Amino acid sequence: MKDKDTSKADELRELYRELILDHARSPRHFGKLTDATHSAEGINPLCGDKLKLYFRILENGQIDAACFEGSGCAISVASASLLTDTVIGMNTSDALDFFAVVVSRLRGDVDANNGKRAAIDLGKIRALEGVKEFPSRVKCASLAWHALNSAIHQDSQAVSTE
Amino acid sequence: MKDKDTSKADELRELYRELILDHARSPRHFGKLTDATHSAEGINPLCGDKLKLYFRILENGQIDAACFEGSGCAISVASASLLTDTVIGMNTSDALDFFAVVVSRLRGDVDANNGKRAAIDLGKIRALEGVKEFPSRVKCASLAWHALNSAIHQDSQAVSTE
Amino acid sequence: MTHSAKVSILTAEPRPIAACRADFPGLAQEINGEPLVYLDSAASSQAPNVVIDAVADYQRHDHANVHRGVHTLSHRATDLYEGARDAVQEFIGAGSRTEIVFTRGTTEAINLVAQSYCRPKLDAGDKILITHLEHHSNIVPWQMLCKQTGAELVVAPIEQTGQVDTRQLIELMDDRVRIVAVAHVSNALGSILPLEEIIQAAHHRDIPVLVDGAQAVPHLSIDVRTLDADFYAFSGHKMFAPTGIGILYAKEALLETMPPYQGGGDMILEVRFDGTTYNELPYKFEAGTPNISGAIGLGAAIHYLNSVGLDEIAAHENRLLAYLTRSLEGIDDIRLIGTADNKASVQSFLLGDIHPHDIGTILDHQGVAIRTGHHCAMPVMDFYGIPGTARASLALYNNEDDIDRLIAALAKTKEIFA
Amino acid sequence: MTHSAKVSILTAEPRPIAACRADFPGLAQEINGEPLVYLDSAASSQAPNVVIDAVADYQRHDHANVHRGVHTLSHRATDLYEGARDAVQEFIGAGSRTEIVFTRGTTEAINLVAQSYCRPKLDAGDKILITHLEHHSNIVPWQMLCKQTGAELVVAPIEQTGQVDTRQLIELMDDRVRIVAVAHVSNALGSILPLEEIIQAAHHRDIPVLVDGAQAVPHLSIDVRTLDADFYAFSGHKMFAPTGIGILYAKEALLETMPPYQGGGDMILEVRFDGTTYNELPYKFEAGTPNISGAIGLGAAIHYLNSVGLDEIAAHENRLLAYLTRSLEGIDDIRLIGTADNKASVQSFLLGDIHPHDIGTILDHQGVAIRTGHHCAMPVMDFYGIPGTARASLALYNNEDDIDRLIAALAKTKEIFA
Ligand SMILES: Cc1ncc(COP(=O)(O)O)c(C=O)c1O
Ligand SMILES: Cc1ncc(COP(=O)(O)O)c(C=O)c1O
Repeated sequence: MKDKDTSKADELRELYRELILDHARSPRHFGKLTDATHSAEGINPLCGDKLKLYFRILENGQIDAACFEGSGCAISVASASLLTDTVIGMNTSDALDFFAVVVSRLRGDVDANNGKRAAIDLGKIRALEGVKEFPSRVKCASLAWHALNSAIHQDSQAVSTE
Repeated sequence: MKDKDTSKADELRELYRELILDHARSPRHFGKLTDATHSAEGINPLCGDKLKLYFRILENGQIDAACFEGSGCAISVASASLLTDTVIGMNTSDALDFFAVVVSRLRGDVDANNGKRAAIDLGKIRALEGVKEFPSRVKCASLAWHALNSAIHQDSQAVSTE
Repeated sequence: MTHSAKVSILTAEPRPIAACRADFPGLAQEINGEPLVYLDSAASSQAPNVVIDAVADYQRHDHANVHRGVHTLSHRATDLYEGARDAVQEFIGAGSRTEIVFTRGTTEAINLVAQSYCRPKLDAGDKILITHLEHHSNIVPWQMLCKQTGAELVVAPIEQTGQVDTRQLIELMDDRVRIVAVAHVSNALGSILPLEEIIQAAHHRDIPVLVDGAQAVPHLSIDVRTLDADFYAFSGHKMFAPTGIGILYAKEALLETMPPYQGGGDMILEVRFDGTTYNELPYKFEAGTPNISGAIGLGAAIHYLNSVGLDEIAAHENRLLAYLTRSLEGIDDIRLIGTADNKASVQSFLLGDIHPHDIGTILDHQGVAIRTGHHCAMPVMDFYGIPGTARASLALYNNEDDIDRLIAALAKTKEIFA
Repeated sequence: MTHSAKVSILTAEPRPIAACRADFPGLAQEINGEPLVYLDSAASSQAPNVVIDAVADYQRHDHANVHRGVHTLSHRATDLYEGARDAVQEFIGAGSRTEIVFTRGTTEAINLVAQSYCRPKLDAGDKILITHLEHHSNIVPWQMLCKQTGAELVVAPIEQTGQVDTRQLIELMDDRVRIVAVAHVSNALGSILPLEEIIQAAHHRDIPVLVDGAQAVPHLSIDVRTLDADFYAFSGHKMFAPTGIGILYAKEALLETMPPYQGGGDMILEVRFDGTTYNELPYKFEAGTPNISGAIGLGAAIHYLNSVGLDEIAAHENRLLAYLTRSLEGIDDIRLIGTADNKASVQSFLLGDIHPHDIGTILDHQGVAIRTGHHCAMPVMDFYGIPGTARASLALYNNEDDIDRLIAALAKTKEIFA
C-alpha cells in the first residue's frame, strides 16, 4: 500500500508542481494590453475557464508583448502565465511551432512532431507535462495555447476546448 | 405434440368461426345510409381498419336502420356486420347497454357488468369471443361498437382504438 | 410479463435503505485505486441491477417495435412500454395516462412546451417568466423562443441564500406573462422552491406554470395534481433509470390545444398528402419509434423507488445532507453556496481560493467523484461572482462514510495547495 | 475502455454469417409454442449479445453524465459516447466527427432538418419535394413545416413496380424547391432509389438533398461523401442497436448555418440573460443529457456489423430475398407489392382477399412474426388502392428455414380462409 500511495501522491505532485502553483498564484503578465494588435479568447465550458490573451505583434512578426486576463483553474492559469513568459520576444512562426509541440506533447503524442519541431526545447513549459496522467486536464493546459494560435491567425471566434 | 397442435388449431378455429368468416365474406347491411341521422367513423391505425357506421334513429330512440362501409380485417368487418344485424330495432339505451357488455366481454372482464347488464344475452355476438385469446385483435372486434357508441352520442371525431 | 412479475417480488419486501447500496453495481468499484465515492447523482445517478436487468431482459426476450405489430413480440413490447407509462402516471399522481408524454429528458420536455404550447400563441412583447436559478435547460429554450417570436424573457431575482425571491417573482406576473417556468429544486444550490405559492399566484392570474422537476423527482414525492402544475418535466437518468428517457407531464386540456412537436410515425391516425389527422394523446407527441428500452428502464426504476419507499429516501437524504453541511462547515476556508432553509440533496461550496476544477481533480484522485464548474447554471455563478463551485450531491445509496471520505479528500486538497 | 477491447477481438475474426443467428438471444425463443421466425426487422431488428452487453456493462461500470465532469467515470462515459460518434463517422464515411449528430432516431433527425435548416429560410410558395413512397416520418414533418411557413409539399409519383419515377422527380426540381427529401430504401416496398442520379440532378440546381436512410443502413454499405448527400438520417434500432438513438449526418457547412434545434445544457458555451453563445458542432445540436447508453449500443452494433462484413451481409440478404420472392410467387393467389428491379430485404404481399391483419394473426399463431398494415406509408397503400399489405423483412440473421416456415404458415392461412 505504501508504494501505491507514494506513486499516487507523486502523480498529484507532478501535476501541481511548485512552478505551476507559483504561476497559478501569481500569474505573470496578468492584465489587459491596451495596444494589443492580436487577441483571442479561450473558453473551457467544462470547468468554466475563460481566458483572454492579448499580443502586440510587430510588423516583422515579432511578439513584442503578451498579457492575459480572465479566470481559470490552476493549470489553465499557470499555462497562460508560462505562455506569456515564453512567447514574448519570439516571432510568430516560432510561436506557432511552439504551440504545435506543446499541444501534442500534452496529449502525449511525442512522435507527432518531427524535423525542426522535434528539436524544440520546451524549457519550463515542461512543468505542464504532469497533465498527461490526468486526461481531463489536458484541455486546461492547452487552452491558452489554442488561444495563442487563433490570435496569431486572427480568428475572431472564441476557442473552446470542448 | 398432437394435443398442443390440436388446442392451438382450436384457438384459431375459435377466432375464425364459420359465422365470423361468413359475415366477413358477405357483410350484412354493407353500404351507405343516405338518410342516416347518426354516423361515426372507427379507425384502427394498427391494421388500417376504417369503418363508417350509419344509423337512422327515430324520435322515440328506436334504431330504425343501420349500415356500414369501409374496409377492415375479417374480425372488424364481421363485428360490424353482426352489430348492424343486432341493433336494428333496438332503442338506443339498450344498444348502449349492449355496447358496454360487448366491449367488456371481449376484453375478458366478465364481472364488469352487473345488474341489468349481466342478464344481457349476446346471442350470435358471442361468436366474437374467440378474440379473447388474441389480445391484439380485441380492438378489431370492438371497433364498430365504439363507433356505435360515439354515433349515438353524436361525437363528431373519429374513434380510434390506439 | 417477466418484468412486472419481478417487480412485484420487490414491492412485497420493502428494503432497508442501508442495504440498497449493494443494488448498484456502479458503486462497487475502485477509482484511482480507492473505493468509489459517488457524490455526483445530481448530474446523473447510478442504476440499480433491477433497472439494468429490466433493460437487458427486454432486449433479449421482448423486443420489437411498439404500436404497430400484430405479432406477439410487438404486443409484448407495447405492453411493457405502456406499462411504464402507467407506472409514471401513478408515480407522479397524474389524472390520466394520456397526460404522460415520453421524451428524451427534461430538456426535450421543456423545448416541447416552448415550441408547441407557447410559440403559436406568443406575440412580440409577451413575456416568459423564469428565475435566476434555472438550469440552462430552463433558460435557453425560452431565449430561443423569444428570438423566434419577439417575446421577452423576464428573470425573477434570487436571494443570497440561493432561494428565489418569491415576492418579486409574483410581482413580476403581469398580464403580458404567458408562462412561468421554474425549477422545483435547484441543481446548483439545492433550494426547494415554494411551488404551491408560486403556482397559486400564477393561476390567480391565469398564467400556466411549467415545473422543471429534474432534481426533485428522485428526492421528493411528487403529486402533480396537488401541486396543480400545468407542465412537469423530468429525466429518467437522475432517478436511477437509463439515459435517453424523460417525461413531460401536461394537463390534458393543454395537450389538447397543442399542435404536435415532431411529425412522423405513430403520431398520426391517417396520412394523406391533402391532410393528415393526428393521433390521440399522448401519441400525438411521440413521433417515431420511441426509446422503448429506456421507458422500460424508467418503469423499473419507479418500481425500485417505490420498493424502497419515497419517504424513507427523503428522510435518509435529509439526514445525510445535514451531516454533509455540518462536516463541510467544519473545514477552515470553506464557503457554502446555497444555504436556503428548504433544500434537497445538493451542497455547493468553495474552498479558499482553490479553483473548483482543481478540487475536482484531486478528489477524483482519491476516488471521490463530485461535479465542479457552473453546473449548467451560469447565471447562478454570475450572481455570486464566481466561476463555478464544487458540488457534492446525494442519492439514496450514499452514506456517512462517503461524506467522511469527501472531507478527508478536501483536507488533502488543502495540503497540496497550502 | 472495456468496450473497445471487446470489440477488437470481434474484428479480428470475421464471423461466418450462418453463425450469426446464435448471437441474437431474441431469436432463440418459442412463440405460441413454435420456434420464433422473426421477419419484422424492417420495423425493428433484434440486438446481438455484444450490443446488449455493451449497454449493460456501461451501465454497470462506466456511467456518469458526459462532457461535464472532471471525475473518472464522467471521463470514461464521455470517451465511450464520443467513441461511438467516431464509429458512426467511419461507418458512413463522413468527413468529420462534427457532422455526426446523435438524435432519437430517423424521425427526430428529419424534424431537426425541417425546423432548423428549412424553417428559417422558407417563404410562402417555396416547395419541399418528396416522393410518393416515403415513410410518414419523411412526410409529416414537411407537412407541418408547410403549415408553419406557407410552403408547398410537392410529391413525385411512383411507378407500378414501386420505384420512384426518377424522370418526373427530376422534372419537379424547379427553382422554388428548397429541399429534396427522399428515402434511400422504401420500407413498404423495398425499392432502392437511384440516389446518385437524384442527388446529382438536385445539386445541379443547387437544391440540397436529405436522405432517409432508415432502411438502407443495415443492408447497404453507405458512403455519404460518395453519395454527396447533404443530410442523411437513420435509426439505431433498425441496425441491431437499441431504441432511442439515431443519427443525423449533415455537411458541416450546412450545420454551421443552422440555428440550434433544442436549447439546454451541453449545447451552449456561455449562457447570459443578455445573450447566449452556442457550442461548437456537433454539440450545438445535442441539447441536454443525451442517450449515452444508446449511443454506446449503436457503436457496438457498428462494430458487430463490421465484424460480420457489410458485403457478406448484403450478399446473404440478396440471396435470401430472391428465395423469399420465388417462394411467395409459388403460392396461388399471391400478389407481390413492390417489384422494383433494385430492391433490398423487404417483400410486401397480399394473399387472395384475406386481410393482411388476419394473415398476421395466423402467422403469429405459427410463430412467424411479420408486419401487416400500412407500414407508416399510407400514401403507398392509397397508390395501390389497398388497405395494407403483409410484409416480410430480412436481416443478416434470417435463413431459408425462416422462409420455408413463412410459406407453410401462409398455406395454413389459406386453409382457414378456404
Ligand atoms: C424508411 C423509414 N423512414 C423513417 C423511419 C422512422 O424511423 P424511426 O421510427 O426510428 O424514427 C422508418 C422506420 O420506422 C423507416 O422505415
Ligand atoms: C434542474 C435541472 N433542469 C434540467 C436538467 C436537464 O436535464 P437533462 O439533461 O436530463 O435533459 C437538469 C440536469 O441536467 C437539471 O438539474
